[in-house]
Amino acid sequence: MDFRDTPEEAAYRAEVRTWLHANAQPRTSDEQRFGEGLDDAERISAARVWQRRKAEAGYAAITWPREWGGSGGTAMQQVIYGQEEERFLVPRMVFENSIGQCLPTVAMWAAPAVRERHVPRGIVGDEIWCQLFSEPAAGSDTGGIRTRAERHGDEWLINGQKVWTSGAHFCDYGILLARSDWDKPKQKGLTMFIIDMKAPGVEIRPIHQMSGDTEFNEVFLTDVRIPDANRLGEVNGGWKVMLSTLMHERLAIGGHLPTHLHRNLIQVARTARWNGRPALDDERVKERIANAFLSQHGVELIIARGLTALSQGKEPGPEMSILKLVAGRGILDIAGFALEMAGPEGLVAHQDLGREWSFLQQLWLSAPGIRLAGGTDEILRNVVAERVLGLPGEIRTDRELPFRELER
Amino acid sequence: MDFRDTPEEAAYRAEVRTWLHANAQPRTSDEQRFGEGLDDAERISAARVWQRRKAEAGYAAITWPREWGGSGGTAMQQVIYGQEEERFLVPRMVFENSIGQCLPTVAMWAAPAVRERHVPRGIVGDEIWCQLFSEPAAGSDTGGIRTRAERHGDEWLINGQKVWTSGAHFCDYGILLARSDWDKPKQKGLTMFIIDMKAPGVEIRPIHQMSGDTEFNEVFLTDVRIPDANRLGEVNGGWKVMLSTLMHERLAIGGHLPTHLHRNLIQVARTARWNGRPALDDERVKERIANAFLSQHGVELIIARGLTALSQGKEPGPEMSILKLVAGRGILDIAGFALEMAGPEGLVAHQDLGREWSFLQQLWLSAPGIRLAGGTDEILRNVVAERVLGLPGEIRTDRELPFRELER
Amino acid sequence: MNFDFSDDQRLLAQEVRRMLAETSTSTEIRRVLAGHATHSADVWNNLVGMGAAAAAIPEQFGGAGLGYLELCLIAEEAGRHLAPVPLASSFYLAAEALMRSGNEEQQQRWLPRIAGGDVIATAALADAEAWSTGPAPVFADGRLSGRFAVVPDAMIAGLLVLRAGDTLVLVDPAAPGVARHAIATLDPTRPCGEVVCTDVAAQALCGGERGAALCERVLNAAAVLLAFEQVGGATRILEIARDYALQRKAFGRQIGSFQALKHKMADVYTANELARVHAYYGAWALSCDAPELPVAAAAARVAASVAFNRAAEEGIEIHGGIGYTWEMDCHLYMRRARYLAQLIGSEHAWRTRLADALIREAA
Amino acid sequence: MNFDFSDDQRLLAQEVRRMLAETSTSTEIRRVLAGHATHSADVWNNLVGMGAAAAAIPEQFGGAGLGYLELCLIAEEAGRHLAPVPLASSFYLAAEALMRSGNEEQQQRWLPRIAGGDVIATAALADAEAWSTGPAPVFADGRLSGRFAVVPDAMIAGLLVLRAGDTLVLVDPAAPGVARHAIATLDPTRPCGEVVCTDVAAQALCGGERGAALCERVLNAAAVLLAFEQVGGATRILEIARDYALQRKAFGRQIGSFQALKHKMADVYTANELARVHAYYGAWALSCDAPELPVAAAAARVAASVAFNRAAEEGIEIHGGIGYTWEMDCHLYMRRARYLAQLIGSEHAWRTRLADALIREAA
Repeated sequence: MDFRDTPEEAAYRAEVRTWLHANAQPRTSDEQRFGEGLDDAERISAARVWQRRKAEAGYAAITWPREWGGSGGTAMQQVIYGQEEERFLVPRMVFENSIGQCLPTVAMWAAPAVRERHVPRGIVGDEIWCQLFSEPAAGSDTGGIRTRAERHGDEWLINGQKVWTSGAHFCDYGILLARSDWDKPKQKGLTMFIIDMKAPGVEIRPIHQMSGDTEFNEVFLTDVRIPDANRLGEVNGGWKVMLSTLMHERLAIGGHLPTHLHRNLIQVARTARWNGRPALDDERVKERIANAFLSQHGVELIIARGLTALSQGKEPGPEMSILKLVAGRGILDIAGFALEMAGPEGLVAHQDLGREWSFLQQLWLSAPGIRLAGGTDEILRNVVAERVLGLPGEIRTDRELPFRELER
Repeated sequence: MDFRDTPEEAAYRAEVRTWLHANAQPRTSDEQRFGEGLDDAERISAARVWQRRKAEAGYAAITWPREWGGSGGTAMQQVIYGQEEERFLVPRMVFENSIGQCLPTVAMWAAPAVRERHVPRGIVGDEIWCQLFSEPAAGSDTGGIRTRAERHGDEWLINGQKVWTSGAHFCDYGILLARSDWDKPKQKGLTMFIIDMKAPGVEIRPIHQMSGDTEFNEVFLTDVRIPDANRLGEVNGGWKVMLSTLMHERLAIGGHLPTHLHRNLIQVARTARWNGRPALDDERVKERIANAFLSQHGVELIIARGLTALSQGKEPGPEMSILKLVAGRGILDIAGFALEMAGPEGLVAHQDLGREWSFLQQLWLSAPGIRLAGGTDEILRNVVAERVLGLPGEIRTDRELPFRELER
Repeated sequence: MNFDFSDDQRLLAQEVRRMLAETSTSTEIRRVLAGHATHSADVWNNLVGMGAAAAAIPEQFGGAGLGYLELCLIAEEAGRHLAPVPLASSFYLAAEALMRSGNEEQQQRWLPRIAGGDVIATAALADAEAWSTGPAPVFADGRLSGRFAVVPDAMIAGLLVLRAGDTLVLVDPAAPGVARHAIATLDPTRPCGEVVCTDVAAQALCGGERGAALCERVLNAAAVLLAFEQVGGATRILEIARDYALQRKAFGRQIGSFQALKHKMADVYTANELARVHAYYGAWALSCDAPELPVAAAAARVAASVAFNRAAEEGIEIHGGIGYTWEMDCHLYMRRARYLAQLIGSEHAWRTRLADALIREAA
Repeated sequence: MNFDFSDDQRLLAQEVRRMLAETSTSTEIRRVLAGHATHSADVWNNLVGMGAAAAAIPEQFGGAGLGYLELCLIAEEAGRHLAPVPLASSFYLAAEALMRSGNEEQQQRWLPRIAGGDVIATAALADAEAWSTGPAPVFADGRLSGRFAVVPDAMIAGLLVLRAGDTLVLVDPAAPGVARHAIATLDPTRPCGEVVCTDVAAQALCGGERGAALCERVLNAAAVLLAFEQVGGATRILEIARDYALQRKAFGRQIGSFQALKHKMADVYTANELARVHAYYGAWALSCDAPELPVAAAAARVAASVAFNRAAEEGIEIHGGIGYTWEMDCHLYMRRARYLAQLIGSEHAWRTRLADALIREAA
């Protein structure tokens, strides 16, 4: 057991760090984010530039095999790069779906020509990808997809609506799951496609979240044409393709949870008095600081277990589902407590009390979303119960019936 | 809205108090209990004496109608009597099942002669009753009862096993639910009987609880004969009879939860230092004291709501199920915290640290049982969800099949 | 023992509910949310016009002269419908302070105008010591100086009741030396302002020893009334979530048939009812000025803050993704829950008050 | 990054598990529970004989010279099987104190006898100031006076390590002035005694400034090792409950198919795994004497105490009524959880240590 870098890891880290110092500015505080003051188009454009620079240096797709244009590196190298990159003021997240899920799916399932067309451009930042799975009636139950894919010769005609499409408004392509056969049971009539997000019939509307953010979109699809060559996997074999995509998602998740929550809490409490004493002397405050650390460092350690599995050539299993359970609830509790400490002043938004406050407030507003995105707490508990603990699945009445007969 | 006694209630309370002072010793502390130092037989005998004295004074069955031999009083009077009696060193609990559930069931469902035979003797303490519903395979799912009742002319032959029979070893009679028809669905083949606990074939073994207590028993029934005259309600109509019994139980529950938990916590913390300061200055300790009060006074107020309903001539509804949810969890948390505060010393049993400690420790040991007895937390949450909030019932596959076909 | 409201009181509440259902609509609330209004004039005029807002103000001062029990039920309805009006500022806080401590002249001058809705008053009474990063306000020789970071409805108030130490003072917001500016908060449907007083002429509501007791009394009353708003809001968001869970399907079933959601809602219900009984007890203590009021008010505030925050959080979780969108009302409940829970000091400050009272009592 | 134990380490743990599964049976544990034995001699002899108990004691002192990682895994197995033996007393605490601070002569005298099982040693190291109702023990001029209320395995110990202030001292339990008597605790499977010293000759393990640091170090090591016992116990009781839920039927279904129980077990699993990763991190910090040890040990202790207490409580709840009977083993886990969680100071004392360390670190 060794948390420190192996000599190889240390060497890689040093190399990464040198490269980052030569190519980017270090962040000066935990809360500082790239792109403050830039508009959307400027941020995307900066992200494309940064992606190309990473690609040229071999950091764009570290773990991908060389035949896909990756660096053939280890998962650990990917993590080391991520840890180091986080200290710099560079665009992040924009290519996360592209590199993390969409392009690996394309690389695995597309015909060679299609793969050659897209994968190299994705890596260098020329094409950005999004994922179109969720629908208004297919959230936790992805099998409920109603977007219709009808085959007309060598083309498919797509009609329907997707939701929660991250970054749809700046993406060039997407992977789309649609229902190709309504007479098959729900999970057996789906097909996966590559969709051109600029194609006629694709209409994108931002979703206004309660946090004020609009990172997600609704995507309305009206008679969108997709050549059959852009199908991924077999007709009606989309469920299997989707599972492979989500497998990649699982590996990626958790990387963007805040790693310094207990420090924020300490920072906020350090300058204040609570009930006539320094706030940091109050045992309730200390209790929450300790709890914040337990959740947050726990999340890091769970990730470390997953990475250890990876580096041993295993796949992290369904037990990684506990990550988001710990993080989501932790964030809600910790951010909520931070606001509460200050009483009425905790209500003030975007205030003079400093970046820590603003950060904690935004966190409080995003916490309900964190508990939902990528699987609700309830879905994750089912995964743990069934796939880790071996308890029986939910009683299902919808699995074998033709989809069109399922009552809405 | 008025928490104080009405003039009538105040008058009743004064009368009760006068009578109690004339007939019993006041308790000198919250933790003092009747019968310390007495053996089982002595306690039961004292309870019979006390029951007779109450009966003579009209306090044995306050709310029962006069035709059953009760005092025809109000639920509020019953509560007032209970509140006052609690301050005195007298036997309690022994007749709880008799008066609270069994005899009302007998009074409602038995033939007149049987009722005349038993009800008056029950009130004056000559007969003590218990309830025989639960079985090893019929806990939360009472419908799973497998004790067999076979009719032979004017008699029934009973074979099977009951568990969790409170006080079976000192009871004279019981009400027994048994399966009289194995070809009917599970809830439709049950019949209720009066059983003589001293009859041949009744074997009673105490259940050793984790708390060290043995208030409950297993009851083994081998060819026990019950005359048909001792049947309660119709053949195969036992489910309905049982529901009427449980209705009475619901009204009785909650009366025996500790009402001074936060004071115990305060008492324990008052003399000690924690981390170099008086324990009562620690905000964590204060937080738990406040939480203890919220649970415990909350429980009292929920009961007050139930009583208000009663006194308005309504029946307290399924919303009273939250009582035990609040109390069970509260007790476990509060008693656990009390033990934790003292670190290693919190482990010492029956110790010099005083009655408060011993009380809190016993409470900690009983808390898991409180969460189970009279419906597990999970069953109670289902009741709230379905009967209060109107959410759908669980998917059932066992309701319509003949009982003998249900897989074990 | 009669731990319930009377039929007449329930009837009044029903009328208010009917009015609020018609006027305090999502559309109306969102006008304030978007900054197009400081409050809903319709709702406000109705609440004042019905005599509901001034239920606890005696008739001699232009109120309805009903009592606190009535006002509690009205507060529950206001909370239920997220009424975007200065009910707490003007009535639970400012009028309360005037009734409890103002002299005859102050009362005659202000209470009728508050009761009639001619003046919106507000107050900032949370103990500055509870959480402080700056100096506490000072009142001496009839002059007040200090910063009040979060004053509800400050921008529309015609009268300010402010706290300096244990003294409550009346300040005319138009007086020289008063600077106000609007601030953004987590609940834009209830606008707040910052008030900075620099050597401002102010009138003490009462001085000396009585001041501390007065502050306590006003805060305790407000705690009970806000608890009713919280119980109303918590009850409503649970109903909304329940209705959604009955209608929404996944995996071929109503999502409300999944035991995880059933039990989640049962737990929310349990917390709500715990808050409700503590609020009722607070109402009783308030209505008869019982010595139990400090304990009852603190218990009501803590239980209700916990319940509404939780009900609102789980309301979103039960809805799933759509519950997290701006268009759905779930977040309005989550914001209001937070606003109500922190306005007069957080549950933690009040838990300390509760414990201190219990420890004193057990001595 | 290699956040896992090695194959060799796992192999050792498997051997220990096999041995414990055969010897540390419910019957054997209940012999101690019933007071028929002070500990299981079989289990103890095996653990010592295999070299497992002395895994972290260097070979020069008669130990196996393996290391802390090995001892951690052995502790997990001991916790899993509720091993009724003085492993913590003799090895996590007493031997640890000797190794970290004894002089050569003390180490040579005691460590081989502890490692070989000839002497069972014990220690009482919890900070007397954490929770105190009486005077703290005093050590001066080679004499110790004071009361040690809860000393694990005190009645069978041939060597006592006791704490007076920040000094650890060695006491011969047979020395004049030492009075011991057995006490009943919530976990009778791990007997404890009270030790009262009246002017007893005692040897300092180390004095002065180093004392405080030493106490910390020994407590931190014990916290990590106990956390492994807790994780082992928590994991096992969850398995037992899961197995029961798969086998028991109600309402025509396995009770483990009800979502309420599924999610309860998922939550227990989550808490257990959180404890596990913190324990692993503690093991790493202990094994390489990392500066992170104080934070890691405190985090492991808090997370593991929370997890085992909760897993044991819910283990009973999942079983229903039968889980509450003396005959079922559920309560043995609940008792052991409590014992382990309080032995060297409760989760609350350790949470304070954790927060203090984090606050210092963030300064």
